[in-house]
Amino acid sequence: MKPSLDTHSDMAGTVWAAWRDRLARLIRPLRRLGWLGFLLRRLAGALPSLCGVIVVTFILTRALPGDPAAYFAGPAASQSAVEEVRHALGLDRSLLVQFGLYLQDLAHWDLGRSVSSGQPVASDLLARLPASLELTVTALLLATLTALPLGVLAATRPGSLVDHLCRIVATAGVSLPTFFTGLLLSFIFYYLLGWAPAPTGRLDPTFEPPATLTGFYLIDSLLAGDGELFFACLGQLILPAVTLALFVIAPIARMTRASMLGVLSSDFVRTARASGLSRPRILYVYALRNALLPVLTTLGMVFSFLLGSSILVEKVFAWPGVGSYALEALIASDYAPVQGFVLALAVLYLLLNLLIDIAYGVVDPRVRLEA
Amino acid sequence: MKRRLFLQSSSAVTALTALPLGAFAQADRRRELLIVANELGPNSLDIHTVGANRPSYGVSWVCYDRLLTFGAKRLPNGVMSYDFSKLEPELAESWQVASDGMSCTFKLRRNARFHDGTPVTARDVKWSLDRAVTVGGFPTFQLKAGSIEKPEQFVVIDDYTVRIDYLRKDKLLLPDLATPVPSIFNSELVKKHATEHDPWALDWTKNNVAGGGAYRLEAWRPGQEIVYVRNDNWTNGPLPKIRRIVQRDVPSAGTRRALLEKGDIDMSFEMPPKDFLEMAQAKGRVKVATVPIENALWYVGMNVKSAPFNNPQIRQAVAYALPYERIYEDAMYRRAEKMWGGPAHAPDASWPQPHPYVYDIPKARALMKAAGAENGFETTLSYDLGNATVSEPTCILIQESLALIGIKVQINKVPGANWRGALLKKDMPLILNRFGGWLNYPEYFFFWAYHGQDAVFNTMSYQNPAMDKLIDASRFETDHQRYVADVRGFIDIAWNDVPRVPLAQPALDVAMQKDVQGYRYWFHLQPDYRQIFKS
Amino acid sequence: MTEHRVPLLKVDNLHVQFSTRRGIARVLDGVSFHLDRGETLGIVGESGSGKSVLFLALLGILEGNASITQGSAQFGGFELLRASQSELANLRGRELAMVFQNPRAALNPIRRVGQQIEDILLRHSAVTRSAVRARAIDALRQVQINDPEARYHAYPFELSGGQCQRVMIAMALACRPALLIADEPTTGLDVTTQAAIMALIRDLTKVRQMATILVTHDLGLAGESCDRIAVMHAGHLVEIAPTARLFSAPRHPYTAKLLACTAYGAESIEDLASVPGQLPNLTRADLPPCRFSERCNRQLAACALPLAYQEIGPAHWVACCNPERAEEAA
Amino acid sequence: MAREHGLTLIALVLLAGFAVLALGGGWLAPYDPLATGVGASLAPPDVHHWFGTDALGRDILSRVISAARLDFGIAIAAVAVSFVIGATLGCLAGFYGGWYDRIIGRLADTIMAFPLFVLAMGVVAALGNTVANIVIATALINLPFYIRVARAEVNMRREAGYVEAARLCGASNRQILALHLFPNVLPPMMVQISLNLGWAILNAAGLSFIGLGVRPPAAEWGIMVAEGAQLIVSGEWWVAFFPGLALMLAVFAFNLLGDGARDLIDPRRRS
Repeated sequence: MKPSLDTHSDMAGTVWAAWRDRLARLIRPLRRLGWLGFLLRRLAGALPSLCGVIVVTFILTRALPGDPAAYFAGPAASQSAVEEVRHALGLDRSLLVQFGLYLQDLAHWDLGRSVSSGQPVASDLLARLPASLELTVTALLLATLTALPLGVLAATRPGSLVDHLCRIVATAGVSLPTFFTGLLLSFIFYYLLGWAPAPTGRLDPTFEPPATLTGFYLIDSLLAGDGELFFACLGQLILPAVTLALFVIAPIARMTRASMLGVLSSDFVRTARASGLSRPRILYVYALRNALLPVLTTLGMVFSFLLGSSILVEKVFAWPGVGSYALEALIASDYAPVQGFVLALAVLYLLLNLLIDIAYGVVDPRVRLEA
Repeated sequence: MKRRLFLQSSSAVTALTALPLGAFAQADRRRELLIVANELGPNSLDIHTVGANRPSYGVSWVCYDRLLTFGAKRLPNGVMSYDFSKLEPELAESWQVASDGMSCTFKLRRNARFHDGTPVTARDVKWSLDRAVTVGGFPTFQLKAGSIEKPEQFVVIDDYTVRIDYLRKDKLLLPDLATPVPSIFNSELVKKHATEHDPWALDWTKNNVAGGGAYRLEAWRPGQEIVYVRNDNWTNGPLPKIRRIVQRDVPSAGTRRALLEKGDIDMSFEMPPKDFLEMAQAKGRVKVATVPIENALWYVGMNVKSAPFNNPQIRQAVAYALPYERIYEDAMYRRAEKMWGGPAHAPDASWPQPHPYVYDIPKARALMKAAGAENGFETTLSYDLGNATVSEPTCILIQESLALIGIKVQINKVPGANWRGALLKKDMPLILNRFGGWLNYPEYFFFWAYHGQDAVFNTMSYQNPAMDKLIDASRFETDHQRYVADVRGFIDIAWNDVPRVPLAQPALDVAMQKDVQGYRYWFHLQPDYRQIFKS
Repeated sequence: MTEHRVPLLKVDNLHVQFSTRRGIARVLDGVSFHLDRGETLGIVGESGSGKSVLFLALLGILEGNASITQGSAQFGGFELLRASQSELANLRGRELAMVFQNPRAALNPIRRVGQQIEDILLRHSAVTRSAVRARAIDALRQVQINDPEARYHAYPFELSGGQCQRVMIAMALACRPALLIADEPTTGLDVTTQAAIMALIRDLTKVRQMATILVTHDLGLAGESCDRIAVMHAGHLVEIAPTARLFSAPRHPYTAKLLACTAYGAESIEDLASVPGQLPNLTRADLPPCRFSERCNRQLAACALPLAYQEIGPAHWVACCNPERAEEAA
Repeated sequence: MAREHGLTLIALVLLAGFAVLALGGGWLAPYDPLATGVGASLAPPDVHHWFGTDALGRDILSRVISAARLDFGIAIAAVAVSFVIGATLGCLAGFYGGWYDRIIGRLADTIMAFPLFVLAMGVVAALGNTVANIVIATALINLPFYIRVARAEVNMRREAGYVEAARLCGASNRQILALHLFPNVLPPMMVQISLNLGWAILNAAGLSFIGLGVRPPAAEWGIMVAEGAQLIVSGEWWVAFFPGLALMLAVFAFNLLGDGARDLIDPRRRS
């Protein structure tokens, strides 16, 4: 009876496998489309949010107190001159008409013109975005490179002194207001110790910025083959990047720790241990790669956090990024840059989430192949 | 001319001999480089454009020339200042007021060139003045103050001669030509960029310099920095010593101070008064040049249109209840001139001069009682967030002090750019503000700040026909005696009615490295790099 | 006759405890047994009876909060419990291999199955990188996976549960270990696949003359495959006997109840409602010496004395002072 | 284990201290926190003024103490608002699904698509910088977290046996939500609340730093740090340091507490 059962099941297995294979061959191209379709669906899913952002931004900026017309009309303008400017700017139309005009402009990639810099917002943002991205991405890298080992260390020794130390350090980091950290760091490392360069933005005034290829000074200076310039840029970048990184180490480390703990107690890690695989292999090839999945999601959150707090850090370090740009505009009730900034960041955030989805797919074949 | 030739050849010699000595060349280059950090950079390269901010005036000042400029004098404290009483040639080699006093003819320099090499002609002058009086907004307003109003006033005689016809005999006309507004543009170059919608090519000049000034624009990264490089062909004045200027935007004042003290920047204009005081006292490597800003005042304004400040007794009570001394000490750190405790009547026509009120709470209480407001009232004190370093402590001190006479004050900070709109509405009952005029005459100040025309700077909506009459009379009064009488008259009215209570005359502080020389104060408060050099 | 041979595995008086939030749990308490080469031993018991812990302890892969307090475990003359982690790691997968329940979860979800086999081969045998792939495919072929070349590239989620278990077996047997511990290898699989997997394990171990320990809830399954069966309850090994004898003459009341229930057709121990009560809380301070006593209807005063093993038949040991009489069960 | 509780205990002690300051601030403060000139201006810490004085001669210790009430008030009010609204919306979305879920989910997504601090900035700038508006802005940006937590918990349990049982016993949807599902939302919410309290304080301080915070002369830690920020360079470190320290400790305590709570609740930790 037993052998017959065996052959039966094997026959079933063979038939099933054959079907699977045939099916697999059939849907392979579809799968590739599925991958793409998955991304498209993700994009489409983000569209309502984008619409929401556009509406909210419009309402928010129109609700800002202050009168751009008065600002444009100049210091000595009379009330009637202001009204003329208001009419010229279309600010006397109904909100709905203004919203329509706004959408029309958006469709032409026209984000309006900034009062305070005098430039089209789109070009201002393009000129400043690389500065912000260079800062936030460096901070994110820095934070991730610190937090991952910390989290792994804490997870492999849960409840140990190392674990608690990691937690205290990381929690202290997230408890410091970034502007306070920034001021403190620049006071200590620039003013007292003189180790860091002056907090005057992306580059010491005695240097010429590298020719713009990517807009990232670090990359551009390397492409230009100018080592001195590279280190000058790096020097300027370190303090603000550390300030930002300190703030987000905690969430990444916490998530790494929790995720690692979960994975380390999972069945397949037990299998790996039972198979006598070496500890580093278990930890890094088996556990960490699996543990990275939720960490990736956290990274998306953290990036949004970084973008928010980069505003304060940019202010402290005179960093010419979009954050300080938006801040100045907000204080000045300059609608267009605030609007453009928020939109740009929302789009950036959506793109980043897409990137994370792709990364997810790279790490996790289930996402890649089952999509 | 000879001196400049010498300078040029000597710098050529140093350049040649210095070639093998890298370190020396480096030091030399550093000496010709000026690094400036300010809170805010320009938002336009052209003062005529709508919404151009103050730093943009500075760009116009060094990248463009005017027909005339002012001479210089040394102030009692040793700082150099422009001299309002002395007009000097810039683009105009000479000028002559007609015998009837109703026009003035200007002879242009024949060797003057724009940055692109085009000669500066009378047509450029006319085009530029036409533009300034036509584009509207601030430039047009400013020229109107000197009775420069219509294109017909500017007549081209020949390539190098231009005449300005007067509408009335206005003593402000010639000084007005030396302000940054009537800068002379390379008209042919600008016209190439004119469009139907933009006949004066404001969009183009906003981002491009079309002048012939002592400095060319090397780079402008709005919100980050502006870099000037010397125009070596400039001949409308002594050639500047500084070859390259990097002016960075560094929003944090603390950072600017640290940069100065570390020697990483050469100069900074904007800093909290406390920092200037400490740097001036420290006698370290940084020096501070301080000049009281002409024709400018910090003041508390009360809206006279509505209760409770429509009652002059209440306004006087407030004037007696302001803690002048403490504001001067703790908010302004003495970087200002005291403007209180003067005689009851204006002794002369100088301006600004101290008002007669002092801090006297019993007297203030008595006045409140006399006004029937001994139980006090509630009100809101507004200030411009852009001036927060001084305004906020001042407001807190005022709040505390007014509480003593029963006035409960809420402090309301208004974000920078909203401030102008808020002023325009004229509905804030109590404000702390600062106002100054470029042209240094009392009637100029009063015309904007007290005249019943109700300009935006008459923030109190004050209207008094008697005062208007005196102001108007003094503007065109040629007899000195009568002029002084008019001025003393309107000052006395201002002291008696106190729609605004001056607190102090602010000072312009500039902090710079010890080796930076030749700083000169200008009424527009922007740096003039042309006179600066390093020792 | 067993006394004359040196057993492959000899576990003696093993004690393991867990420190938990609620206190110390003595999850294994004096467990002793032995296993000969080529022999198949079944270990049966309810969930939480300590069967899995027993083998995790032997392999040295207990969780951090567990500790071995007493005992010894000789494996081919080598003391497992006092070996260093690296010595143990060298043994695991090479000499002692384990197959777990729930094969899908027990395989790394984001690593191709071929690579997972290769990882073990590369770790334990002197195989070269170029040859390892062929060995991995060969291992897959030996567990009768169709089209092993293609399956080599598959991820666990792309395979059926049975296929995953075959992969697990391939991994366990890749280095030809002397002992295979199969921990509930058929849980979570459908009935036909269960039978196929059991047959596969039986065939492969028989061919290679490997010793096998089958950990299971399923008395029936153990009965079909094993030479001897050990019954565990709450950290005690309560009875061990050759399969036929255990089925025909169970002596421990717990075993007897289990068998009685199985006779009524319950599929596994988990389905048994008729063994009264449940496993005692092992963190209790007042745990009786016989941990079954509170569920037992044959309780005597002697049950309060320390637990003692008695050999009541050939190779038949029981830990009870009032064992069932042999006739009763028959 | 003991160490872990030790940390949570430290956090609780810290928070209790702050609570005492917040409740008894007026009685504990040695000076009137708003009175100028109670000491020399910018005097370093000494026996009379333990934390020194600020530029207007106000006692920093008194101001730090009185700020506790305002900061905690803002944080607690903001968190309470977002908890009540967020939990309600989240429960509705999780329980009814469908359009409720779609609309509420989109709302949360839209809020999350902004960098949150930027949104708070915009709201305060638009509505004006009053304490109430800071509370609203802070509550708004925290809202999505509560919505998501509540939604997930309710969604997971809405088919649970005891819910079915309650339904069979004739309980209305509202009763099921309130009595059977909502209590399950509370434990994970506690973690969120604790973390968010810290975050709300940071947020209010950040707004103050850029000039959008509470009005002067009210004492608030963020404003005090901002005021002191420009004095660090000239060596008057105490003006920014003490309020910064208080701010950090308060946020630190809330974060530690939140972490401790999470470890108690997270089943992964129990394994």
